[in-house]
Amino acid sequence: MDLVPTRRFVYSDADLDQHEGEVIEALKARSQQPIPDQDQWLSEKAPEAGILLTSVDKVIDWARSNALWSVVCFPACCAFEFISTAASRFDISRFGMEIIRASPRQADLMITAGTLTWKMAPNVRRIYDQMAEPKYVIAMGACGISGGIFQSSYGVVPGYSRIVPVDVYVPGCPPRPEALLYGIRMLQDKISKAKVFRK
Amino acid sequence: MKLDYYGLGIAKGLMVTLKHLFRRPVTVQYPEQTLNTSRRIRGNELVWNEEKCTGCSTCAKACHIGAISIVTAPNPEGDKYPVEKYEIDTGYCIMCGMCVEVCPFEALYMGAGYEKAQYRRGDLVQSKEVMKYTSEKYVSGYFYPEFAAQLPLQTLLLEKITEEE
Amino acid sequence: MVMKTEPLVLNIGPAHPSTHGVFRMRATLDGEVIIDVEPIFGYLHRGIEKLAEERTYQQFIPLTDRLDYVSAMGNNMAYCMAVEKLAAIPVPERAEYIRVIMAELQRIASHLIAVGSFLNDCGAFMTPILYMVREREKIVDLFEMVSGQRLTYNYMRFGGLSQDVPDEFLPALRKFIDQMPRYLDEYDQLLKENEILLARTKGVGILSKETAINCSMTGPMLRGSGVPWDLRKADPYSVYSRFEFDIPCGARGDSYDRYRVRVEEMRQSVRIIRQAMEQLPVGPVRSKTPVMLIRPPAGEVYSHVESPKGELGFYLVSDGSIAPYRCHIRGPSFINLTALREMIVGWKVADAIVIFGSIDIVMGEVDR
Amino acid sequence: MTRAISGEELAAGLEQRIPGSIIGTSKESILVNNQSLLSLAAHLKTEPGLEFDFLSSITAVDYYDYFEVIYQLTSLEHNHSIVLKVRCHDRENPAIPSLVGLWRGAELQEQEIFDLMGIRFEGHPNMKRIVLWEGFQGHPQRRDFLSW
Repeated sequence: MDLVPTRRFVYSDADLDQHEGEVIEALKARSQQPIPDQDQWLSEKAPEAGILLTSVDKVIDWARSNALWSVVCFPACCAFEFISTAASRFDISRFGMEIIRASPRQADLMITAGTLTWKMAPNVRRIYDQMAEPKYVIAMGACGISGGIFQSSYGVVPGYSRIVPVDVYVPGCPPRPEALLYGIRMLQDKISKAKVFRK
Repeated sequence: MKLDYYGLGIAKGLMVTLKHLFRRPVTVQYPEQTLNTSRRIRGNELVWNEEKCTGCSTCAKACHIGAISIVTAPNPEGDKYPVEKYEIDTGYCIMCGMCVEVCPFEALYMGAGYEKAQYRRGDLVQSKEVMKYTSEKYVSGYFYPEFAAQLPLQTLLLEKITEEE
Repeated sequence: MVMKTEPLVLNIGPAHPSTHGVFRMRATLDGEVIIDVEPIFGYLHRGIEKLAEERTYQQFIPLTDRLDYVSAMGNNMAYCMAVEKLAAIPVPERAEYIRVIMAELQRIASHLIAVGSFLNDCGAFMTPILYMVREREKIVDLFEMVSGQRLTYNYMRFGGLSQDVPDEFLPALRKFIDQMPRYLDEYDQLLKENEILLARTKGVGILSKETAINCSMTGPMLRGSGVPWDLRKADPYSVYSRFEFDIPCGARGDSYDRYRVRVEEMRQSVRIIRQAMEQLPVGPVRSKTPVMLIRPPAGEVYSHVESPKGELGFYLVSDGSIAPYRCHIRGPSFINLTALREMIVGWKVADAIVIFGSIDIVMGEVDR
Repeated sequence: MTRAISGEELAAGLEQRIPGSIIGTSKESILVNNQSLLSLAAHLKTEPGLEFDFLSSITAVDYYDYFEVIYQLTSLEHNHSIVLKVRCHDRENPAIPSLVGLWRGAELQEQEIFDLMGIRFEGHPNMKRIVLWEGFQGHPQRRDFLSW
């Protein structure tokens, strides 16, 4: 008996490129407005809750904020400041986040180190979607916040907030490692204020 | 047979590791200790001298991305425009220092602060009240050697590791 | 019985830890052997060449920092040299020497990252790069001292430098170049005869001399294949003709040779810096050029320098206005990828990562 | 020091070998006829004494009336260089012969020019968009492209 390969799931390169282009255009059309910051609750007064729930909240928040594992999402220049932060001089592992995960399933923090282009945007969105809840995003550097100097370019997404919701904005181009660490500590503060059990 | 080489590579590697055990640590315990930054640091803020500024907008023209927005009122007599609004969006600013370099009246300086992270995008815009120059403000010596001379020397990894704040 | 297999298409990247940024390879595998590979770029295409047309000549300097962000000083220098050639701006002697010192320091920093991440790809996960980044921090400290930023320096201007180096710079630099050869020796001791490294890199990814020249490879890639072509010697720019240094060359053109060339180049850079410090004259560091706007005469110019990755060229067309009419950047990392297929085809996936690491690309320059 | 061969000097010799190939010359460059680009480039590559074995860069410039493609050639052997220029007047469907057969280094650069400037290189093995995605409207390096 001859086995004839059906080639049902084998696509030509042209098909793949075509599909990629369609995905990019669709995402571009969808994300013309930035996603609003989801932190109105930060300024709100804490709702009343029982002692039990409050202490459980505290424990969970403590655990979450002290083991932030970052996912690999380093498109451009800021990656080198991130490497400096992770290396021995500024040593990110003092904050319980020395593990930089290549797999988004094992990570809960995305540090967006670098310019995002429309071609890369679907991949970043997919990485974000694959991350396990609860997940956080730090927009690092001017390109991550608003597109920076490249915001007028034809290929650049003006800020990660078009694609993913951002928790903390760290300005700088690139931010110093201390500035990034400060941003990470701000995120930890934010997490420790969060109410896990909300009405 | 390469018996005489057996394990020599590992021993060599471990020797290097062993040497490092006796070296000084390089880590900065950041929130408790801070490094002295460069005297010319370009931090994430600008410092604006209201007395010297004439509202000529040279800084806004030099900016690539229009991060500086400036609104002045007309002033028929005198050679200064009163500045009504002076804002910088640090979300756009790349700290290239061009605005400081071109200011003809020496009214704009780089700031030295870098801990400027925010929860909200809108908070990144610095108004003129925040940027106003006072003599207590820690101003960087970028293009201003007279400021640089007053600042502490930069901590180098080459020399000493960290300095207590 | 003859087993027949269908080729499998494996997509590597763009978000993959060993692709050094957002590079993507579409590899076709036969079993575990790569039979075809197609590089796909553009995940960091920011349109820098187009942005140059919307900016004045001065305002483009910060953008060059973000091209090859591991060697920002070298890019600054290349662009400033191109504009100086176009507009015939003189550069004071002291500025030239400081430029050379900065470019060579940057070469060391860039090669440290290249070697560190190459070893990372070879399987020594994180350990070598931690050492290399620590040495790089010392250079970054020096750059911060002169320019105020850690990664994007924006230090050079047309007709010299933005500011003279501070007084404390030269003693610190002397201390650094006294230390650096010791550290290089230490890494050599650790890695030069390391059996695992030799097994993974010797004879892997051979690029012959003829292919290297035909594929327009430059920098350590070309020299690793045994062609002693270095623009600092072949077409001396700035004040490089006044220094003595050697061009390290490989013999076989494999990944190990390219790694060795980079390590040897770091030693030569230390040698150049030492000579430049001895000869450093006093004087102004910036000739009389306008701070804001220059209007070069209409014309075109191609100027190239030897960046850590290879020949970095700027092709500028001026129409006499304040902004370039056209700015083309010959990015060495981009063109060095031409020979990727030659080198990778026939090797296994694990070797492909090593070979790819030995090319040393920076995506900011590949896509621009 | 790399010696930049004067365009006039070189063109005189070339005109005898391949008649009608040179349209114009300047101090640094020679402007080549579209049709004879391939034969002239092959001649430059192989002729003893010239041997331009290294193609360092290819650029295209949009001058509204025509596109100009610029080849920077270097000889590693003799350490001299020359600039070749080719013009292409058709704005709707510009095409130029590809030099990939002679210098493999042209492959990615020609592809990039096709993507960003819209000039088709005939004979190129893989003429498709390289840095932008399929379906992108326009060619951004052209002067009349507006990004917003």
